[in-house]
Amino acid sequence: MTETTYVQAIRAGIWEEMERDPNVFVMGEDIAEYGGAFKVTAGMLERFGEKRVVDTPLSESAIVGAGTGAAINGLRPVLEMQFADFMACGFDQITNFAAKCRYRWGQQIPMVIRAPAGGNIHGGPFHSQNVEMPYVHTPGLKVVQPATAYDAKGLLKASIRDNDPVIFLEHKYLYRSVKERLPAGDYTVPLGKAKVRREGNDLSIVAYGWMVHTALDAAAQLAAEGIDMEVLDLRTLAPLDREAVLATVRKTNKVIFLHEDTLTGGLGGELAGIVGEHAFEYLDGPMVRIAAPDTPVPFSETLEKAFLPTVDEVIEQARNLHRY
Amino acid sequence: MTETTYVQAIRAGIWEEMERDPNVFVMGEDIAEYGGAFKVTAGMLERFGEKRVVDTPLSESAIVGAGTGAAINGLRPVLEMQFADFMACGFDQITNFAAKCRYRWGQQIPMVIRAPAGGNIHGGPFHSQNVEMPYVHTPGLKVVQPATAYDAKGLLKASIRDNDPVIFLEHKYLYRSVKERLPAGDYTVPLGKAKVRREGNDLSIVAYGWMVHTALDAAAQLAAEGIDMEVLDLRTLAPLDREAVLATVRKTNKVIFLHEDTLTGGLGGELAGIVGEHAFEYLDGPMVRIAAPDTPVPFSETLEKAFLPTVDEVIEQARNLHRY
Amino acid sequence: MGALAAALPATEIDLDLARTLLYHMVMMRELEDRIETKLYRQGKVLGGCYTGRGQEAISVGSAILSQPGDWLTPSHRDMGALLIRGIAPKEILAQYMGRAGGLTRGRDGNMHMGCAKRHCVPIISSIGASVPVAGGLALAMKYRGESNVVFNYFGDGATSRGDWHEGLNMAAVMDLPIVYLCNNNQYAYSTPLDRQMNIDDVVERAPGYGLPAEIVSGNDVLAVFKATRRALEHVRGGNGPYLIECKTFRMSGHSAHDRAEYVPGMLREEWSRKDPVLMLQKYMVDREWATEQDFKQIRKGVLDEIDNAVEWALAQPFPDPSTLEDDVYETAPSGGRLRSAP
Amino acid sequence: MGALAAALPATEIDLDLARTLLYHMVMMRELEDRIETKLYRQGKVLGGCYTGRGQEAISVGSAILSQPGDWLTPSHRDMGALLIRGIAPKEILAQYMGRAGGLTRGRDGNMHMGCAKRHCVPIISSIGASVPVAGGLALAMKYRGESNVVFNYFGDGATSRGDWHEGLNMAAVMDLPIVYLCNNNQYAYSTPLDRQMNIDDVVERAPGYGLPAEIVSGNDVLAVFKATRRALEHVRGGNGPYLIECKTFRMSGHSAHDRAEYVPGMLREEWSRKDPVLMLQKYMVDREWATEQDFKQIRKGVLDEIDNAVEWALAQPFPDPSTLEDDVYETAPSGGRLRSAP
Ligand SMILES: Cc1ncc(C[n+]2csc(CCOP(=O)(O)OP(=O)(O)O)c2C)c(N)n1
Ligand SMILES: Cc1ncc(C[n+]2csc(CCOP(=O)(O)OP(=O)(O)O)c2C)c(N)n1
Ligand SMILES: [Mg+2]
Ligand SMILES: [Mg+2]
Repeated sequence: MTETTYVQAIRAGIWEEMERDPNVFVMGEDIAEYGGAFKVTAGMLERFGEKRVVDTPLSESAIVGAGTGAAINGLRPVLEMQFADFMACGFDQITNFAAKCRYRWGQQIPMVIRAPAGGNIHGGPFHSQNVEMPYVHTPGLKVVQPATAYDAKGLLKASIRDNDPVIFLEHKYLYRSVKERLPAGDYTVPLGKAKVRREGNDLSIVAYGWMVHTALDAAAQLAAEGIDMEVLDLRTLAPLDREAVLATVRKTNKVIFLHEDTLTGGLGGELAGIVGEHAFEYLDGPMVRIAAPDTPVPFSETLEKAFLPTVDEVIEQARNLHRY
Repeated sequence: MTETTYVQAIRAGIWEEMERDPNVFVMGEDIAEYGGAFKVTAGMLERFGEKRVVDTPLSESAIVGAGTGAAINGLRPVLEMQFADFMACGFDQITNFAAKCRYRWGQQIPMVIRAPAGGNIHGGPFHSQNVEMPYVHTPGLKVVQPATAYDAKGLLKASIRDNDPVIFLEHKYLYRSVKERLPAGDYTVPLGKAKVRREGNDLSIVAYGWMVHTALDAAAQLAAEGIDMEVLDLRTLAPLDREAVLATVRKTNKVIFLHEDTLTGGLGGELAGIVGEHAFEYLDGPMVRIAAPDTPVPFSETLEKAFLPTVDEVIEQARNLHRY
Repeated sequence: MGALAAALPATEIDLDLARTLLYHMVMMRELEDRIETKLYRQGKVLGGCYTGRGQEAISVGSAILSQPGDWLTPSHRDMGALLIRGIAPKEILAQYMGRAGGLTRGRDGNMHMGCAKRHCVPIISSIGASVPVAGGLALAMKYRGESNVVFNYFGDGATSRGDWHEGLNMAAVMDLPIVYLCNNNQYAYSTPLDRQMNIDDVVERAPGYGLPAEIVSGNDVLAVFKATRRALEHVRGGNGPYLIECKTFRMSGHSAHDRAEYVPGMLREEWSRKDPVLMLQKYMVDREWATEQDFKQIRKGVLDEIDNAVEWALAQPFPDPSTLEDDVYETAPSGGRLRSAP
Repeated sequence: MGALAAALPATEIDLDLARTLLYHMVMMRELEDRIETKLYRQGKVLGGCYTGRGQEAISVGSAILSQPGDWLTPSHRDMGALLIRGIAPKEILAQYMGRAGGLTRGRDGNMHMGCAKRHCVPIISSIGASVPVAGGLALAMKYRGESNVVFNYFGDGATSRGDWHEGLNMAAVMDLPIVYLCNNNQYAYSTPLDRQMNIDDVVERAPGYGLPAEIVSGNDVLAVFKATRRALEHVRGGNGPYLIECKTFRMSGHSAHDRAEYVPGMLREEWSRKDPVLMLQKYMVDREWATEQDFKQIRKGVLDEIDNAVEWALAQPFPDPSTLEDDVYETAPSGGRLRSAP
């Protein structure tokens, strides 16, 4: 059995759902003949035809708006944004319309917006951003970011079957850097459920996306020093699996929140809010946030390296917190 | 001496800056002859002429883009969004371009985007939102929300003189509901500085905008019960006055974060992150967040009342926390 | 009356059609009038209050041609379209009053209403945003090979928005079945046309998308009807979208609080002579299809209906605050209440 | 050469002008070639790598008419405009290599560059976003009563974006001094024109904004020059914006990693016969203004310049990581580092 990369897993997830349900279709820029900027939809045009693999003009707002309209009228669109950064061009459609349909008029919007996000690919200020927070902040939206190939496929399939609009953030650096053997056939990974990636007793780290791997690498090194760090992968960022976050803190009594997104207004704050209110009595040390600094994502290697949270940084902070 | 309302203070602030600096101009929908949806720019067309009081087509993205271009080319635009909710239509221009100019190419963008925000006016899902967080989350932007007429004028004047792009959120409910005597002549209120509105020793509450008044009302009632609550008004939401937040927590050892915005991804989380990391040792109780629930802003009075944080809720939570 | 006709919509102009059109126009006029000049001033209606006074012919003359499977995205001046789709005055009133019995069950207010069952998308407050959404509704029709169409309504102001452009362009490229109905009432809030666009007519934009388009008197309900019929022939035939520009005038402020002093008095006067209800009545009288007496009766019937509807709506409860957090997601997130963590 | 002429720009087509145009086109061609086929493959250039191969005539033939006080917003195919504005090849190379000496000091990469001093707005990566920004630059010119203009460059793909529409419309309404230069290279990434728009020519959109417009061969630098001269006469005269559509073809993939297999071979072949450098050279030879020998020398001079520039750029340091948090705001927020609280 061969291994499947994260990007292949996403492709397979869409493919299987399109086989399963004739109402599922894909739409976006350069996704048909070209197969998409990251080749996620490669081959789909040949298999499913023009009706279900829809190239659009360069119009993010219209893509989202049309996806929402199609969802209202019974289809299950899977939209591709060429880069997550350009979702900003459809921000009003996403946050002001799609997100509110169920609340306003009981209309479900079973729509997935897939968007390649994140850095470490020399993408610079416009092709590296982590855009999750405005959507996490918008009631009515679900936000997902897988860390593994298994989850990428399973979460995407669950997102396509979900009856609420889902922002599905794919990490560009993980596309080809992680792979694993996947079970044959159909499976899904439920939305809204975090997963303990590594059990530990001394302290916890909560992460998602690429940073799960950073956390696991740090945990492996810390283990050699006798520090036993539990790693929680959130997987779904909205709605958050608050119980899982509280459970790990109640277990280890110390916690680090790690994300690639910039610090201020990042998910780390929300997590600190949850823990600081509901597990305060369990805390034996400060809640540590590790995040990118509050700057645009820089391009040059020296700067991008300094910008992105590192394994070493996690190790150092974990040591300090463990010592606390 | 007569009292000046919050909305009059804003109008006076713009007016004085336009008198002072010929590069300051206002631009937006229906702001010239009509004087704007909330009459903030009333009379300016007559005084300053068409060149400096610019009506635009219904094009939020172009308003922001043109403002940014004008700022690059030496002017100091003060843009009006008719409602903060529709800033979503210019989201890409604000977050992807204006915010990053200084970092990318050293270009300052001395621009103010004024936007009437907030609820309690039966505005419903599209005319009541608190939109601060996506902008607080964007490095390069400043975000301001005054709670009083004095601050409204002083912060606006400081924002217009600031050389970075400022999102200036005006609370619609405060427009005509708060007023005070203002000093004659020129004054500014510095950006980035919070203000203790009420000294207290038993616990602290951190708020901004309309909720400052809710906090003060609660504090007054709590005082009668012998609970002495300190009220910190953030005034600037980005960059945050972290020292002031930490100082009040270090003083009272208990803290409530209060905002009208919805809970998840709201500023309360960020504040919890700051305090949980840097004043953990000072905390004698959980950090309490009081916020709107994670729903769109509902229209009907019964629902909107249930949605918005209330004085009673603050009192109850403060009592609990005090007792803790 | 008022229910979505089970049969195919009328296509010939005859007495029956004229009476139907007149009924809906009068209902829209009187219902909005009751809302604006009574209920709003009495404080029974909160929030914004927009009417389509003087523009009734547009939504009525077009929506009457809609078939059950079609979708409509009315603007805030198109109450007639909702009425024709079978939405009852009492539902509209309860909506305006924020009652649980309203179309959004109090979650949204005023004209921000619609109904999935009756294929009306509630107004998207962001002006212009309905245009791409109409594209998606139409795309699904094409996807399934249906012959249905979307009626996408908007004002002149909407044509300045990026979404309008993106939506029209995408629909034109994809040959989607949409009739665009622009109510050009010459103002976007206080902004007159010449501050919105550097052209005389919105139709001048159509060739830029490769779209057929025509101008019609938006105050002449039969002209709107005929233009819509032409458009539908084109659109249902699978030839892609079609734009109708309906020239009209907003015979009110932008909303109830706006005295519209920016409108030259002459302009309002000129248009008051083209009242769409009176125009249709004159047409009927000229053909001896009806008399003043008939019109009085129709109006009386409408007012009675409204009286009953107001009574019903006023008796509706306000939404129960305990429902505040329902329907944000299909299944409430675990962790219970949204206001605070577990 | 290469510096922004202190004097007024040339307006007559003569030997001097032809040589200047040729120099810039050859420099653009060779500099991009060096970046794409050498430095990128050697791993010296990271990130995306876009070139304007085959489209050099557009930026060169137009920007040469810019005056010092004008502003330009070049697209990612318009390196010639930067060169003409006096931005040196070495600065461009250092930019591509992410060095501290580059135009964005390593903060941004590849064509995402510009320079405030030389009035070039760095590319806004969101396609179409430069159009409203051009409006603001122009508004400031009008505000101060200057006779300057903005050169706003974009591709065919940009015309699908809402920002493009909003920007053009607002500029037309406000009579802003802008020359819009559309490089219609028939593709937006992999998407051919007929999937982008339901019209044959971008100029068909101009009447919808009340704008004058013309089509020109984008591979004929003198035709671009003449069209720009006409446009400038209109725009500097205070008559509002003007659109030039330059028909051309992208003689490369969308970016270095794209083999562009979606482009029919015939199309590429057809356009390779219209190479803008060769076309200008032929014009000069026909007039006996220059010989093949002269062209060789020009090219040799350019390659020498590039060699030196590469050497310089490679010697530039990468940005100091300690500068990471500088320049987010004019004054660093109190509380010190942005990575973590005090
Ligand atoms: C994106 C956006 N900006 C601003 C507004 C505020 N607003 C509501 S209606 C309106 C004018 C609309 O004009 P038009 O499209 O001509 O419709 P009309 O009201 O004339 O029927 C404005 C500016 C809005 N709803 N959405
Ligand atoms: C808003 C936005 N969406 C998508 C992209 C990704 N992208 C970069 S260039 C491009 C194609 C642009 O086509 P065109 O405007 O014709 O310019 P060309 O590259 O052909 O010169 C796309 C889709 C982007 N940069 N911005
Ligand atoms: Mg209008
Ligand atoms: Mg192109």
